[in-house]
Amino acid sequence: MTIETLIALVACGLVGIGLFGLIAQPHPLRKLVAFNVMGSGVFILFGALARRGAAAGLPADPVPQALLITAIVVAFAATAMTVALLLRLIEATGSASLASVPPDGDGEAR
Amino acid sequence: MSFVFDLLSIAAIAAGGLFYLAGTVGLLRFPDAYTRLHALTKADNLGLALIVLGLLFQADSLLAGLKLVLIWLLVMLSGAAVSQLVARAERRRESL
Amino acid sequence: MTVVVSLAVALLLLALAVWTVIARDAFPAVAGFIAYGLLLSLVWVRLDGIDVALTEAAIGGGLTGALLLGAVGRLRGTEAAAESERCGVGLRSFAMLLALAVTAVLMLCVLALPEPAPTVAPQVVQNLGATGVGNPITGVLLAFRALDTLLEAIVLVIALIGVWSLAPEGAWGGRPGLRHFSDPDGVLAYLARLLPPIGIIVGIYLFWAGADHPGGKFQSATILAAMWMLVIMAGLADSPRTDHRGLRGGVVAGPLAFIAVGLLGLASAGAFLGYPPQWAKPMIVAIELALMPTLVLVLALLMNGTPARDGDR
Amino acid sequence: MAEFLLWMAAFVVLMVALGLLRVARGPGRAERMMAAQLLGSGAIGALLLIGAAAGEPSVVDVALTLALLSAFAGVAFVKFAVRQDRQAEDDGAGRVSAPGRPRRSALEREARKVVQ
Repeated sequence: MTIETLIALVACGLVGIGLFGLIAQPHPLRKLVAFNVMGSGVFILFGALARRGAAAGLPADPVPQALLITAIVVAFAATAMTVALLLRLIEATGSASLASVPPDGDGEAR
Repeated sequence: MSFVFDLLSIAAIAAGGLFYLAGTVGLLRFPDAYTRLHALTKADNLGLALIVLGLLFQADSLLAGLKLVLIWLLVMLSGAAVSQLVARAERRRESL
Repeated sequence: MTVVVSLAVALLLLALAVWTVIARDAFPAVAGFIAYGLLLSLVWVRLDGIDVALTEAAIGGGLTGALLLGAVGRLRGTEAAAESERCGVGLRSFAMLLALAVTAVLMLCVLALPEPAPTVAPQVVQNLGATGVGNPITGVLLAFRALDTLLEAIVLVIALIGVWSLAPEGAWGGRPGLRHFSDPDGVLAYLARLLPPIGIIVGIYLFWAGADHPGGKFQSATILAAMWMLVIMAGLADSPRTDHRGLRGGVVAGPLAFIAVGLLGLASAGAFLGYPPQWAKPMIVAIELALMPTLVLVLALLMNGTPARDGDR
Repeated sequence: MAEFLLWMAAFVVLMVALGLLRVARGPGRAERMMAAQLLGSGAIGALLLIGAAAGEPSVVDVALTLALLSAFAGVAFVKFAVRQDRQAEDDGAGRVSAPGRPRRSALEREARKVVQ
């Protein structure tokens, strides 16, 4: 098995682990961390595909790699935005609960 | 000549690996935070220092060598500062 | 042999990911995530993506970690409350099954990938000469797929506006977060005085190297933003007022200059973001230079968060 | 030579992995703060070795970036821990009056964040 196939398979595992955490963890911050794990799994999978595209003397296909750099920076921006939302939610309601307000629902988490 | 350099590299890097080993053993076996911190800084400073020293024998330009030394100095600096802060935080926590 | 290293890294990565997801408290989970981010840069090196490894080392290991730690510090006991919302065994096993199914399908797809793999690397190499840059990734970012980079810069600015818009009544335009204080003769202040000059030199070096070797504006901007944050965290400087005109100008200057260069291309080369021959490299450098302050400002301000106090005017 | 370097890189990664066990077990925050330190120096060492083995000089730049940013992450860890302690102390002060409590230290001032 080549290195990129090995790493690609690991990346699939990371996506699964992140997905599990995203659903099973109740706290929004934990969901955010899990989502980041999932996202990095997707990035690594994409990076492994880029490595498979090695040609013309380059060790990997540069187009997906360039997109990955963009993706990592955007993922940071999205994480920062989510953290800001979460902190504001805690400040405004004193809780980090994502459950709907009692009159609308029966406290079902997301 | 390059054979001698290779030997020196291997000796230094292997010694560096030993310090990483010692640091990890200390981290796992020592009884409290301060002694663990002591073990950790050995891995940081000496382990990395010996690896950098070993790689210096393989460096092919002055700039590459300087960068290696700079990395080591940076890790030393942050290691020294952060372990001081960790130890103080721990001491303060204990005195509460 | 090289497989052993990859295998060691891969197993450690999986273990850290599991720890991050199942740890009981938020702090160990975030600590695990920072470790995970540091390790990811090793993976990128194994995948021959040095440029990506640089970005990951700077953002995944540093900025995201510090951002999440800051958030954990402000959860104020909401964790215990969330514990009561922990979903039941049914949902947990459903999540487990779903995760396993997704992983299995992805793995099957990986194993069924076409041989030989599709690639555009030859086209990039063929046309790289026309851009005048030596690093193919910089070429892709600023010439072949420059539109992506432009949109990314705009997305960053929009994210920042989003973070600012969450400001409570009366704090709009004020300073974000809390004022940090530290002993001016303490260790932290010492580190925050010593490290930034080195960081600035390394940042500029990476920026300069980015034209021909791995590196570039994103990595460089992240380092510079981290150094600025270090100074703020050590209490040597306050976070900036978000209604400062120069600051706001700097935030939008990069995308505006990018668009201006694009329109110039429309006039001179007949396509938006097209570069006339011979002018490609100067125009690319101009975009990079203009984007640099924007990226530093936006990344640092995103770290700082929502304006929360009016500060001293 | 390259072979040896890669084995050493694997060894360093293994050592860091074992060290992380301590981090996972705790018991205190100090152990977890050491994580940033241990991982930083371990990842930097492994990166340098892998880079030298692959003959890829740019990997040194990644290690350099990591050195700077792990220092930053380390500071974030410490600030976090000190702040938590201060919160805990404030909570404690609200409930019990503790006459024998130590006076506020310089470090505490270091950690203090005040809303102006």
